[in-house]
Amino acid sequence: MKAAVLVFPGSNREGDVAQAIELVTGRKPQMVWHGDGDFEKTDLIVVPGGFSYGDYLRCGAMAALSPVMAEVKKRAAQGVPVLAICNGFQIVTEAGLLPGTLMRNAHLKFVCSDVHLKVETSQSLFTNRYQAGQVIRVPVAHAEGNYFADQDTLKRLEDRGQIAFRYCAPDGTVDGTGNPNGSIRNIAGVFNETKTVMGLMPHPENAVEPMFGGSDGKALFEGLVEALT
Amino acid sequence: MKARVHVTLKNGVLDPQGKAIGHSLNRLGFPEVGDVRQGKFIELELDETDKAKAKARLDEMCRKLLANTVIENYSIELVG
Amino acid sequence: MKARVHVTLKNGVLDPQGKAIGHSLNRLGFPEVGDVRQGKFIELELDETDKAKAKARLDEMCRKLLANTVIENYSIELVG
Amino acid sequence: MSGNGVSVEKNPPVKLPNEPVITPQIVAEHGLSPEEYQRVLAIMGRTPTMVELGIFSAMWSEHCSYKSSKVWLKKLPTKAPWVIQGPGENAGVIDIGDGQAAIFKMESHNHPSYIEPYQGAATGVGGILRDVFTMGARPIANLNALRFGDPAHPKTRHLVSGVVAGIGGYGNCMGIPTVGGETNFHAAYNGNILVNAMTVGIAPTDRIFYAAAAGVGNPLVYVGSKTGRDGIHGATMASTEFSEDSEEKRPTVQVGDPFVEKLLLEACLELMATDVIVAIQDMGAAGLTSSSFEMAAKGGLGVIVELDKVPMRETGMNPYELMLSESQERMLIVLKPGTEEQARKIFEKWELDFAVIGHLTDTERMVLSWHGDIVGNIPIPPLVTEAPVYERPWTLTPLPAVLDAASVPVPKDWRASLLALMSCPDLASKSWIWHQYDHLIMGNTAIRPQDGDAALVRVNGGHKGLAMTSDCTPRYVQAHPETGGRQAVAEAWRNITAVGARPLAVTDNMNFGNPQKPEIMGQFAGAIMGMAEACKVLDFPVVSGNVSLYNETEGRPILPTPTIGAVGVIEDIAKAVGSRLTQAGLGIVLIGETQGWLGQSLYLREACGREEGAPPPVDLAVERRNGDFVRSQIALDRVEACHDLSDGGLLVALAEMAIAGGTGMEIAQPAGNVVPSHAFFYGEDQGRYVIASGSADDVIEAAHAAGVPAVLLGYSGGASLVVRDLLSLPLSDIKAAHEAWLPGYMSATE
Ligand SMILES: Nc1ncnc2c1ncn2[C@@H]1O[C@H](COP(=O)(O)OP(=O)(O)O)[C@@H](O)[C@H]1O
Ligand SMILES: [Mg+2]
Repeated sequence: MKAAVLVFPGSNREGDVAQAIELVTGRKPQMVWHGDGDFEKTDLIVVPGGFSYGDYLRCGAMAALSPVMAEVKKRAAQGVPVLAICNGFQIVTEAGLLPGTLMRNAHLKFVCSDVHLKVETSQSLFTNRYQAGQVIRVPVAHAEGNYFADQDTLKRLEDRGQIAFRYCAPDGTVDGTGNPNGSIRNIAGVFNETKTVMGLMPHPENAVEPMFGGSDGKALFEGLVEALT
Repeated sequence: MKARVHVTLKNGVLDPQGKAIGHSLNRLGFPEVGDVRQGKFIELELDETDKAKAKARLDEMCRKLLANTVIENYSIELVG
Repeated sequence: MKARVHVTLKNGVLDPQGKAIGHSLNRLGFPEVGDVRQGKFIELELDETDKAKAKARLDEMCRKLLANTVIENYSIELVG
Repeated sequence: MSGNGVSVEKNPPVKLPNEPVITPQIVAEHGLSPEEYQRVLAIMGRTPTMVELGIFSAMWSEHCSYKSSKVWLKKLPTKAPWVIQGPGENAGVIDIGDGQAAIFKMESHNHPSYIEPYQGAATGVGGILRDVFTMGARPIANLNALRFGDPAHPKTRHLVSGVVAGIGGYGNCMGIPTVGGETNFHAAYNGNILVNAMTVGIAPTDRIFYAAAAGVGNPLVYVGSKTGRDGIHGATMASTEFSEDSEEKRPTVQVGDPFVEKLLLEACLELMATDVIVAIQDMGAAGLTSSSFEMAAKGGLGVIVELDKVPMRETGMNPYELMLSESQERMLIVLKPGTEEQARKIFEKWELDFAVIGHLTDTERMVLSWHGDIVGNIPIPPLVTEAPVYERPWTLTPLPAVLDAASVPVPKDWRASLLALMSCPDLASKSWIWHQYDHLIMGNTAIRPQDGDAALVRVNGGHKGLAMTSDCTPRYVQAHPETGGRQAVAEAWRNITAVGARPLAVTDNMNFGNPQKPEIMGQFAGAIMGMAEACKVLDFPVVSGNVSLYNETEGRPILPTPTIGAVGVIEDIAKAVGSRLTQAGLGIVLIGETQGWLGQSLYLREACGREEGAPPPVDLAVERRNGDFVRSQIALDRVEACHDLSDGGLLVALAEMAIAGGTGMEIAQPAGNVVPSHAFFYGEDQGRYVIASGSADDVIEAAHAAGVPAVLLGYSGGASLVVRDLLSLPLSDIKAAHEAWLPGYMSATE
């Protein structure tokens, strides 16, 4: 699997995701600078976490207008898979690749913590190594992860199976207790209609080694490798 | 020329900051405070003398960057 | 009664957000944009009919919570 | 401008329009005593200009000159075979093997954080990060040591919330994990909180960058953010007569821009990978003044600074303001000649300002020019050699009488006493704080906050780990500074040891009151003596540090707080242990001797409302012997969990281990042990650890062979903490009490 990881001024988890990809594929991904609208063809595009442009104005707003994102939109339309994590999720919603938006956490504070996620479907490139209903533990680290969409959008997302992950309690119960940010309907990650673009707030790339935060995130990358090679 | 832009959340869009502010004010001894909404206020210096042109350009800036029109409204004011 | 509060950075205080916005606008094809400053705009519903009283209370709210008077100025407007 | 400044040297500076006449009042407002001003006149041979006066004032301030502390700091041991760079550079550097160096330092931002907690703390983090990456290191972790006033004080909540948000806001955006720290509350900090921030970075040993300038004619380059009127201190009044725009006549708080600092970090590291840098220095306190001055002084050279070339954020700025501004996110670099364009390209790629603002000369003078006029001209060596150094009078704090355990009441209700301790502000969980810090970014955090005595971070690309901690017990230092100084170092050493790592070196942050009072100077002297002795015996040199004096309000000083930051190394990170008790059936072994020391203990303060007695003595030989033993047992894989005993004593440590790992235990005071039970369980004797082991017998046998006291207390298991004859408490109750205090406090009003 050939992967490209985008780098914006202020990105800071690009190294973490590159490390995770290398761990799983044995191969370093290509790092693509935000001004590069013409990067090499790859099997997967990753929009990483961080504080692109300092998260000033609105998280992801300035990065969404970069030359590289114009190219990502084109390729996503052609079906190239896009994995957008945390700030990446914010960037792709700003760019219109995914519906909804990520508001300030309800408690207004940054939160870095392990959370539990319920896998909503195994029917996607990103989640094929998980079982629907499975509970995994991965960390979050963000101040704006409070997913919001209007009722029509939410209905559409749910009807079409576009919810990827929901926050839950360790036993899998989906209620407010496991929700770290006030996200509507406990949504932690969503797909586009074709399930080739996935955005999520949690960091599977920081859960790929047992000694360093657990390894429940590894299957996401392994599943991608399986689907894309 | 100077411009002032207000960006506010559309009705019906959740405003966690506004809500938290309202809540804090109530607790700090301001029970008279009801709904609170927080928006952005952006002041720009423009190297442009034609008002109509400035307005059109600002409108474009708002749509492109300053506001996310899926969830936000904006208004533009020209000063001096 | 409704109130509108503007909170802005004092002159001379660095405004990282404003700077980044100005920079972005320039890059996006708006070279006419010079200095940009970002502030907050807060709208509050008040259960109070006396204007003078409302103003005094709002002033207190600003000093206590809404503005950080070490680096920010605020202004209060009453509407309706 | 002439090439080497020889001709300009003789020209008297030009007066600027509106330049005020220097009066005794202006001198005083610059913090210079009349004698110090006489020295200025002697060095200059004439009346200085305002900008020159400002430079003397900044360079001779306590902050930059260490005039009260210098004579004492010299007593700290700073050498060891693994020390590459001790105090004197931007940060300390130690060799951690495999061609890698750890670069680290701690620094205070106390006063700014009290004035504006968010920005004060944020810029504190920004400053310490720059100190570390200036030397070529990529920062891999941050820590922060915080002291706040009484929780009941009306300002405390606001300060906690702002400081924590500011530290998180800066570190999170930079993408550096904040992995540890400490947080205490005491009324003595009501008017003077302490915010001490520490950064640890890694660099190849053959690519470390220093501040000493070299090469006459080499260009002096300014990079980073533009200069504004931020933080021009006591100098407010000077700007009053001086500035053109009357609106600007107020002190300004420095605002940090972590986004720009992130770009600056990446740009500097990119530049450092090329071969163009001669010297580099961040602009911290006293900004352009101290950075240009130090670079030239260290290199034995002179410098010409063309101030009108400095990138400016505001209009109407004058030389005085430019030299004294403390705008953040700026660096000064001496480049190899002819490499300016190569360097410029890198900074432009990262969208940062880049300007050649002068060059080095052989005159040993600092010459300032402003639109072609010379506005300042100072000889550099005398400003350093003639800088005031004070041997301030000092009186040592006498050792208080030892408190007899028999005079301290036994708890009426053991459960209530333990819950009270576990939920008191100093011992309550600080998870409300560290959950606001990204402690996981970079994917190398092996021991997170609260999971071990030291944080443990993997060094990229290998199996090696760095253990780091920050420690100080101010109430001990207050009671007896020598003992307290010794204890702070010993506890840091112990915390590194408790995760299995080898302690290597120390950075310190000396926070004290007004040094002009003999008793405060005595606290400083005592603490240094204790620290020096501990560092010597434990082979734990001090490689960097910071001093913050005058932390007092209306004559009320803070508790003397010599914060110790420490770093250690473990070759194989998989061998490290945390303090969480996660398995049943393990033997719980107490290492070290327990006499039952209740003087200055938290039990005495929290349960009995008394702050008295002598603090627990620290026997450094015993400390070393016990620690070396514990480390050896961890290396032998005999230890599943380990926790040092400190605040709150044995029972608190056991409760912490149990709730962190979700496994209870049943223990008892060993038969025949005659220490009164409250002193046994709550005493704060030093040099002790608790370990959980699957081979407790082997551990105890080995301990006895090594002459180390070790005794089996009981076994892990169940969901309660059970102490025979004394208490049985469900872990859920302890955890609830421990976790609830800080969030509850922070969400309450009034
Ligand atoms: N301000 C802080 N920032 C980050 N971590 C903190 C802070 N305060 C406390 N902690 C963490 O909480 C835990 C308990 O702190 P403390 O009681 O001081 O530990 P110890 O007594 O073992 O040195 C430690 O892991 C420490 O790193
Ligand atoms: Mg400890």
